[in-house]
Order: sequence, then C-alpha cells, then structure tokens
Amino acid sequence: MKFSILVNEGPYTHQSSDSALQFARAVLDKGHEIYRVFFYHDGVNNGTRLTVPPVDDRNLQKRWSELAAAHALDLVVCIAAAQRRGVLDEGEAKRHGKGEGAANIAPGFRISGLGQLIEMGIQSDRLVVFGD
Amino acid sequence: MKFSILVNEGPYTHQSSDSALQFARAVLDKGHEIYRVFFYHDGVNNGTRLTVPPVDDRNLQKRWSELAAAHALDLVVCIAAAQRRGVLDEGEAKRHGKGEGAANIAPGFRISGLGQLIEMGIQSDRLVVFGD
Amino acid sequence: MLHIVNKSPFQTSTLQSCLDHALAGDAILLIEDGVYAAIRGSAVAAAVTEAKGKVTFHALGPDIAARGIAPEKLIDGVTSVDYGGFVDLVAEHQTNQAWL
Amino acid sequence: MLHIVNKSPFQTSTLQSCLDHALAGDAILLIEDGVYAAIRGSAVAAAVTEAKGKVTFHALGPDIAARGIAPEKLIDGVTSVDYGGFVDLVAEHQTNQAWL
Amino acid sequence: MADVRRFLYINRKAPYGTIYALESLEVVLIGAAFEQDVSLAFLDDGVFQLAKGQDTSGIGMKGFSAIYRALGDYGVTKLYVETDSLATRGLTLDDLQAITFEDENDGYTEKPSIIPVNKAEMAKVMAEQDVVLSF
Amino acid sequence: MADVRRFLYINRKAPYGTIYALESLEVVLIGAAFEQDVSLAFLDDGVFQLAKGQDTSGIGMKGFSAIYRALGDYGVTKLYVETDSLATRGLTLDDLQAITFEDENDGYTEKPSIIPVNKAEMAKVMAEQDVVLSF
Repeated sequence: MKFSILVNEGPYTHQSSDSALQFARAVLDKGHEIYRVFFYHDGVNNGTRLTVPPVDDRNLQKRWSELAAAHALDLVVCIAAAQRRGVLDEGEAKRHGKGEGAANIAPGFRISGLGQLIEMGIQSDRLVVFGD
Repeated sequence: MKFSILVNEGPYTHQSSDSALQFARAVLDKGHEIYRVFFYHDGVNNGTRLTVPPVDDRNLQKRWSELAAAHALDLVVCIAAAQRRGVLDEGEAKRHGKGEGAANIAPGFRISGLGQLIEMGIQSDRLVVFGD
Repeated sequence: MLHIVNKSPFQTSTLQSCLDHALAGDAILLIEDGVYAAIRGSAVAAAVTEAKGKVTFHALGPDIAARGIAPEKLIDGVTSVDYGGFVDLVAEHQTNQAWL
Repeated sequence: MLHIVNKSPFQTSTLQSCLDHALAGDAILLIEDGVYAAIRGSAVAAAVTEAKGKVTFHALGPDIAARGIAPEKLIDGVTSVDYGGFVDLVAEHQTNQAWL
Repeated sequence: MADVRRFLYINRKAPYGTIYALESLEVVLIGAAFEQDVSLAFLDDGVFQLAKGQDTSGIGMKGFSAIYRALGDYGVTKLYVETDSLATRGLTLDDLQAITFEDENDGYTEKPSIIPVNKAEMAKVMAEQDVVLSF
Repeated sequence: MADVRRFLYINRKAPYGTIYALESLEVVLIGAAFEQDVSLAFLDDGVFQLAKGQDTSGIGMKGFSAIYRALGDYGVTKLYVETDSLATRGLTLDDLQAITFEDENDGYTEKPSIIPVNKAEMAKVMAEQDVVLSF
C-alpha cells in the first residue's frame, strides 16, 4: 500500500516529528511504500542542517536524512512555510541575498510547493497527519 | 520600572512573539525600561536572519532587530534551545563545523546561557511570559 | 496577582484552572485566543460572570477587535484595555503569572 | 474511519469532540498525550467506557510506557498496539482523521 | 477526471492565536487548482475563523478573513459550519460573514457557500471523505 | 543574600508530548546555582511529569524522569503537587516516584521533596511568589 505522511510541527518541541518517524519506519517494516513525507508549518524546521542537539539526545534531522537515504524517501519541505521560518536551499538563499553558505536545508530534503501535498493526497492510498 | 520579557514561541506559528513585541513597545512608550528580552524554546527562532515572510506580511525578526537598535535592547537567545533548533552565531557555527557563512543569528540578538533568564528574574521589577 | 490567560476556554481547560486558583482581589487579563472567554452568552460565560464577584476581568482590546467580537458582545464588567493598559496592569500587580 | 487523538483529554476538548463525531463502528487510536485518556478511574474514564459500545479504542503502547502508565491502569477493552499495529489500523480503514 | 477524490479540510482552531487557520487556507487555495471534490469543515474553535468584522490593525498582524470570501472564485463552495459549535461560543450564523459563489450550473446565480450542519450531520460529512487534512 | 527572591516554576504540561517539561527542568537546574528561594508547582497535566515507571525506549526519545530525583542535590527541595489534579487523572501519590533530599539543617536526614497540596493550598503557594515562570 502507498502511504504518505504530513508533519506539521518542528523537531523536539512537539512529539509529532518523533511519532511520524517511528510510524514511517513501521510502514516500511510492514512492506508498504512511502510515496512522500511533506513538512508543513513548523514542520519545515525538521529540515535544517544547523541543529546541534545535546550529544546524549536524538538528532531528528539526521534520523530523517538517514531514513530517506536508506529507502529513497521523498522528503519535501513546503517553500512558503520554509521561507516564513528561515529554511532555505541554495537557490532560495541566493535569491534572497542571504550570503554565501547560508543555505541550511539538510541532506535528503528538498524544497517545493504545496501542490506536492495535494498531489500526495491524490496519489497515496493513505495519508496520515502528525501535528499539534 | 524595570521590565523583562520571556518569549517561548517562534515567529508566525503562535501569536506570542507578536504579543511580546507589542507589549515591549508599550512598555517603552510608558517610559519604563526593558532590562532584557529572553527567547527560549521555539522562541529562539525569532532570532534567525534567514526568514523571508511574504512581502505583504510583517517581518518579525526585523521588527525585533529594529526595536533593539532603537532602544538598545538586550535580546538574548538561549544557547541550549538554539542549538536544538538550529540557530547559531559565528562561533557556534564554526565550533560545530557548519561551514563558512552558516551563522544565522539576526542583528541585535546574542546567544547566551539560561543564567541570563534567571538573572533577569532577579534584576527586573516585572517579568512577563509569552508562550503557547 | 495578575493572571494572564491566552487560551480559548472552549479548546483548553486553562481558564478554568486559572479561575480555580485565583484569589479574591486578583485580576485576570485575557489576551490572544483567551479573549473568547469574554463573549456574552457562551458556554463559559456563566463561569466568568460568577467569578466577577471575586476577581476583576480585563481583555486586550486589539485581540478582541482582531477576532471580530463586537463591543456589545462582551460580558458586562469585562474591561477592555490596550497594550498600554496591559503594561499598567503588570506594573500595578507585584506578581503576574502566565497560564500557558 | 480511524480517528487519531494525540491530546490529553484533561487539557483540551479534542477527545470529547472526536467522541461527539465518531460513528458506530469507527476506531479511535490514542497516541502521544492522547493515551492519558486510557487511564482507569480518571475524570474522563466514564466517557471512554461509555463510548466503547459504539467505537473501538486503541492506544499506542510505546506512548503508554513512556508516560509510566502501568498496563493494569488501562481501561478494560482499550487495546495496546505498537507502531506496526498503528500502520495496520491505518491500512484497515479507508480514511483516517487526525484530531489536532 | 478518473481520479477525483473527496478532500476535507478540518478547521478546529481559531485564527491569529496560531497560524494554522491561515496556512490551512493557503493549502486550500493551491489545492483548488487540482480539480478535486473539496469541502471545508468548521467546527469547535474553527468557527471563529468566519466571524465577521475582524480588524487586526491593533495586533500588527495581517488579517485574512477576506480570503474566505474569495474561495468561491476558486471553485471552493462547500463550507460546512457546525451550529452546535457556534452556540457553545455564543454565536449564531448572523455573526459570520456572508460567503457566496456564483453557480456556473445555474446561470451564475449567487448562492451561499456556508452550509450549516449540526454535529450528527458534520459527522456524516467527515465519514464521506477520501482524504482528511487537519492542521 | 539581600536579593533572594521567591521563584516558582509552574508545571502544567505532560512530559514527552511537548518539550516544555524538559526545558523547564533545564532552567531549574541552571537556576539552582543562583541561590534563590525556589519552588516547583505541579498541577493539571504537570503532575504526569512525576509519574513513576516512565520508559521511553519505545518512542525514541530520551527519558528524563530521573532528573527530578536529582533536584535535591541541587538544593531544589520544594515540589508542590496538587492532589486534586492527581485525582482527576486517576492517580494517587503512590503513582509518583519518590523524590527526596538530605536536609543539611537536620543532620542530612532524608526527607520527601514532594509536598501534596490541594487546590486552595496551591493557590496560596502561587500567591506568595516574586517571580512566576511558566513554559
């Protein structure tokens, strides 16, 4: 079965991202497919490479990036929500004059439009929302 | 009278930052002093220079930076909370190997420890908390 | 003590908890979604009206206007204040507590 | 329909709203702070027990354990599932709805 | 049109206190281009989103209540509003702004987009969907 | 010691669902170095923070309930717990972990840090403070 996941909250502050990650792993363990994971609202903050959690704590961005690498997941960060909250890829950082090296999108995440959220609602058998 | 303000939530997602800003302006208008504004939890996200809100919307980071510049406010971002969420100054960005130009702390904000929060509780006549 | 409530009383139990812990003579300031508690005729209006005998109620005018609550929809005795009035309330009370 | 509730029933009215809108035969899955609704003897236990005649209740075991709720404290008839069971519940129901 | 799905956007949160109402609306506007069968549900504090007379000038935030009135132009014409939720909050349908659309199947007659429903009817609306999005 | 203030940390949120409980605790630990008069209030869902037997291995998050037991070593010895909040949640004091401190003014006798209070007593605790921090 084709699953998609919507993550509405950032890492650490709410459990949403942790729950979504555990759910994603279980979906894959059960032999299902993950069509896409979409990050909206503060959820876009899961995709910043600048987080430095305490050494004895989990690194949620890395967990997402690693899961994406291992299973060729499509992790999409909403562009409008990301701009509001300061998550930019190289093109965005350049366009908005944020300076060389300012792009903070993490490996395995890509920035795209809200259409990707609607599309995953159309293309997936199941869509599960994690939020506050 | 000496006021201090604690902001627990990031920009846009909750009204807290807007309310705190309006409150800070009113404190100054009334002739009081602002000892410090401390940003904790997701509140640290008020201090990223990478946000690009829609052109017809307010830019909260700029509003804070401008208020700080106009009134010599002390805007302090909690270092532990900021590391968890990916807000870094140049020293932090370098120490954690995030690459040249990655520092995203906005003008007028500084990163420091939680002791600054306790200290403002001791030194201020009034402390007001804005959060979720 | 000044109690500051920023949550809708229909969504969370925060206002009720505040009312349960406010002492006679305390003031309660409703801000953000908390101002919805000031609407006349709602399911929580009776609790607010009853508490008025013990505490004073204030609500942030700009938040009321933002939410489209007409002045005539406010419960009698709830005082509307602007941000300057918010500052005054904080200054007048030695301690304040945000009910987050 | 599978309803997913992640809020404490003591803090917000979310579970009550979900119960008010669930149809006979629906399933409710409690996750995150939502699992507190499964504690026996609480102020919301009666509402959960009553709803059991209409809907089935499931609660995420890892969230129950994280919060220190002992298995014997769970209301009878609330099924504990792991993340795999969560996936199965979603798969078994054509639609699901998160009560955020 | 083989793949038309019934999308329901759940609105249970008040505007301005948090951004969910606004960002939900942004999804609805983008989603309108996908020619799906779209409905919006307003219940619990979500009914406050439709209150008339919203004036955000004093809080320094952009108001967005006018966008709801533009939904008809995007082909989003089914706004289910729960009357029980209104009553709990001391509101009636008269406290909501008028939202209409021009029915292209009926000579572009102007018709109301707001569909008042009680709790039981709202439950049925929810049960009839393919994709339920909540924010 | 001219400037000793009464600090009260309000805990009204459950652990793990959100980070507030943990990050509040981090403030308490740092604040302990400042030699103020520190109290913690646990009411509403905050009482869940002290539940015994918390095992977070299944949710991929770090548990932090042990930190409460270390508070005594930091000189934080007044944990007011509202019994009405416990009862509403189907809990009793027995469902909480034991938290103690060694009283240096009483030959380092081990004493309980948890002070059960009812609603009215909690209201009085709140009223006696200089600085009230909530997260």
